[in-house]
Amino acid sequence: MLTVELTKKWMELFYAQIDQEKAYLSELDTPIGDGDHGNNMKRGVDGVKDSLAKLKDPTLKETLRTIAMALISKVGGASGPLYGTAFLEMAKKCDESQEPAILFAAALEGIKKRGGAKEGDKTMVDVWAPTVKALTDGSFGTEQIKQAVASTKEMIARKGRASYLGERSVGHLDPGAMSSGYLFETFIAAGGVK
Amino acid sequence: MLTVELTKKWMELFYAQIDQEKAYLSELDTPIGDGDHGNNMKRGVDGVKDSLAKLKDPTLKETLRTIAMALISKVGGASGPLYGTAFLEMAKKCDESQEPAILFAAALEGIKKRGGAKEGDKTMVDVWAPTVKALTDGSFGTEQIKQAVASTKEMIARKGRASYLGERSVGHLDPGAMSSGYLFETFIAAGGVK
Amino acid sequence: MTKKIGIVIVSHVPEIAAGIPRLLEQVAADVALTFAGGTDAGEVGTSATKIVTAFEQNEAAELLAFYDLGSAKMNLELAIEMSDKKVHLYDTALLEGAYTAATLLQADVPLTEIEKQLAPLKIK
Amino acid sequence: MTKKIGIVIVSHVPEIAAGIPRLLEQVAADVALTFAGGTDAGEVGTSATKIVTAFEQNEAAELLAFYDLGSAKMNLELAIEMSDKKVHLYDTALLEGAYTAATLLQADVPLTEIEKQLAPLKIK
Ligand SMILES: Nc1ncnc2c1ncn2[C@@H]1O[C@H](COP(=O)(O)OP(=O)(O)O)[C@@H](O)[C@H]1O
Ligand SMILES: Nc1ncnc2c1ncn2[C@@H]1O[C@H](COP(=O)(O)OP(=O)(O)O)[C@@H](O)[C@H]1O
Ligand SMILES: [Mg+2]
Ligand SMILES: [Mg+2]
Ligand SMILES: [Mg+2]
Ligand SMILES: [Mg+2]
Repeated sequence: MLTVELTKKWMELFYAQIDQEKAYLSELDTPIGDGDHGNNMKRGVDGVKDSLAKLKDPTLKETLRTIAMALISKVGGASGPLYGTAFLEMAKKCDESQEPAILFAAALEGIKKRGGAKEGDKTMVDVWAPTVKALTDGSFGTEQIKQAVASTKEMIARKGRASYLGERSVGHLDPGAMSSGYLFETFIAAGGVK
Repeated sequence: MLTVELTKKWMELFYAQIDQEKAYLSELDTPIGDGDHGNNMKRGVDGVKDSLAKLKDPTLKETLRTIAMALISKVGGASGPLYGTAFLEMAKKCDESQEPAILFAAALEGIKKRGGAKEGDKTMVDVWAPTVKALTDGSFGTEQIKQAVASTKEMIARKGRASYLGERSVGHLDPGAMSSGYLFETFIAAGGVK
Repeated sequence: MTKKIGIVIVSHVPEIAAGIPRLLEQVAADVALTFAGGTDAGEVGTSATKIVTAFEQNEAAELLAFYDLGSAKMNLELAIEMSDKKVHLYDTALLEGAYTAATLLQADVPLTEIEKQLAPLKIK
Repeated sequence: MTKKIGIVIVSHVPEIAAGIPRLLEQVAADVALTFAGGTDAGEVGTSATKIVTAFEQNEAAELLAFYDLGSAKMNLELAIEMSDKKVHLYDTALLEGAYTAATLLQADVPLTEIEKQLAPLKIK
């Protein structure tokens, strides 16, 4: 069950992870992108931290919306509207259910609609889609997430900046897949799913 | 026969004509262009005047080349490389012949090559082409020139900024046709063809 | 007499976003042109909030929007959801699409015809 | 390690010409990028002399040139005739063509393949 407490803890751990892996994320974004994914995500989680700190006794919906707006306004790159939409969709859904599987499924639909990417296009969708499925069939976990991230390495990019390179994008991990991997791993670390 | 004297006289009269009709040329360029043809041509003839004044006992070739370079570097709009190329081609040809019919024919080929316009595309070519022909068959003269300029009114623009308007360009005179009309009229006034 | 339909330019680079209206205003003196370029911090990127501001600053109630790269499109779509204005988004070449639209809006060409002329410029 | 092929951007507007390299350098740190924008007086327009200067300032001996409107193309062609550099001129969407070329040059994609990828962006 997603709660305000869990969400805050999750965002703290996600912040720490992005802060630690910032350079690595930008490095992944260099051969197949513009080399800014780490900086973009860092700006995003800085914004999330600041705006969550300002909330007094928020509801879960307010918390998720606040995260969304911070990511939308601070990230600057493609990942901003994508992660932002993901949290917006969770905020919309959370009155109905607080089940992670259901909330992340709504988020995934939002990401797909916003970016038009399908599974196999070498984007963050290739982490979100199998992870949402894993939450339903019980295979969700660190191993499963790492495998989803790794699967993007051999894919040909069809969306985003990497798509300009076509087949030459093969052999590189997708940076947004990696940051999405961090998002789910820190969700587990925060106690999201036992 | 084109001579240095005649060319200088011609350029003086062309200068005066552009100076006088500057506002009208820009006005013609407003509904079907960007409203700058008068200013562009004025900058061009200012440059021609200044650089011809600096020449000491030039040959015809030097004179024509100087005019070309002034137009190329000062006009700023499409008419700059077009008129510039016209005079460059005359400069190239003038060793071989100083016959206006032959020189203007070379200039016309240059304009067509530079801009890719054919007769009927509602450009300056629609004044240059019939005028070159008229110089050969003896029908050259003020009336013939005015008629060529007027013929652009009912044409559909296929080149230059006016071409974006397609059929809506009908009913407007082409500004570059008008300035080309001035060029040939002042050639007559300078004593170019008796 | 400002035209009923305006144009909004969205680019990752502030200079590009500001420069395109300079090109357009020459052929479209009566078309309202606004732009959003760069992140809120003025870096290379786009910002949904800046785009919403560009919508609101535009005098026209109906807008044609043009963008450079895919991530600008996503922020444009977010901005459209956040705004009350009627915005049409085009996947055309940024500069060439906007220039064509500006020329035709100035000449009072109806939107359906403008869209026909934009169709061959769709490259995204 | 600068790449053997560089890019030249030609636009009627100085801001656009200067802004596009900012977008490109993000994905093409090792590609030499130069530009010519506006007339010699800095007004909206193009200048063959400025374009020749942009060719010469470019570290690469072979250049891919992109432009905005038809009159820029004419001045580009004049500049090519005046210059010793090997210049390839593309009738593609300005920003999108240059961005594609920059990405591929950075990845050492051969010119023949780059040109294949530019073909669908030809809209002029
Ligand atoms: N259309 C899209 N759909 C889904 N994900 C996308 C799309 N475009 C880009 N991404 C994701 O965003 C990541 C890049 O994010 P970032 O570097 O912050 O943005 P930008 O590419 O604008 O610099 C990619 O690695 C990819 O995972
Ligand atoms: N491709 C072309 N071929 C021949 N003439 C052209 C072409 N493009 C434009 N012109 C001529 O140039 C004139 C416009 O010149 P000008 O206003 O100085 O340039 P711009 O359109 O760049 O502002 C047009 O009226 C037309 O006669
Ligand atoms: Mg990036
Ligand atoms: Mg970026
Ligand atoms: Mg003009
Ligand atoms: Mg002009």
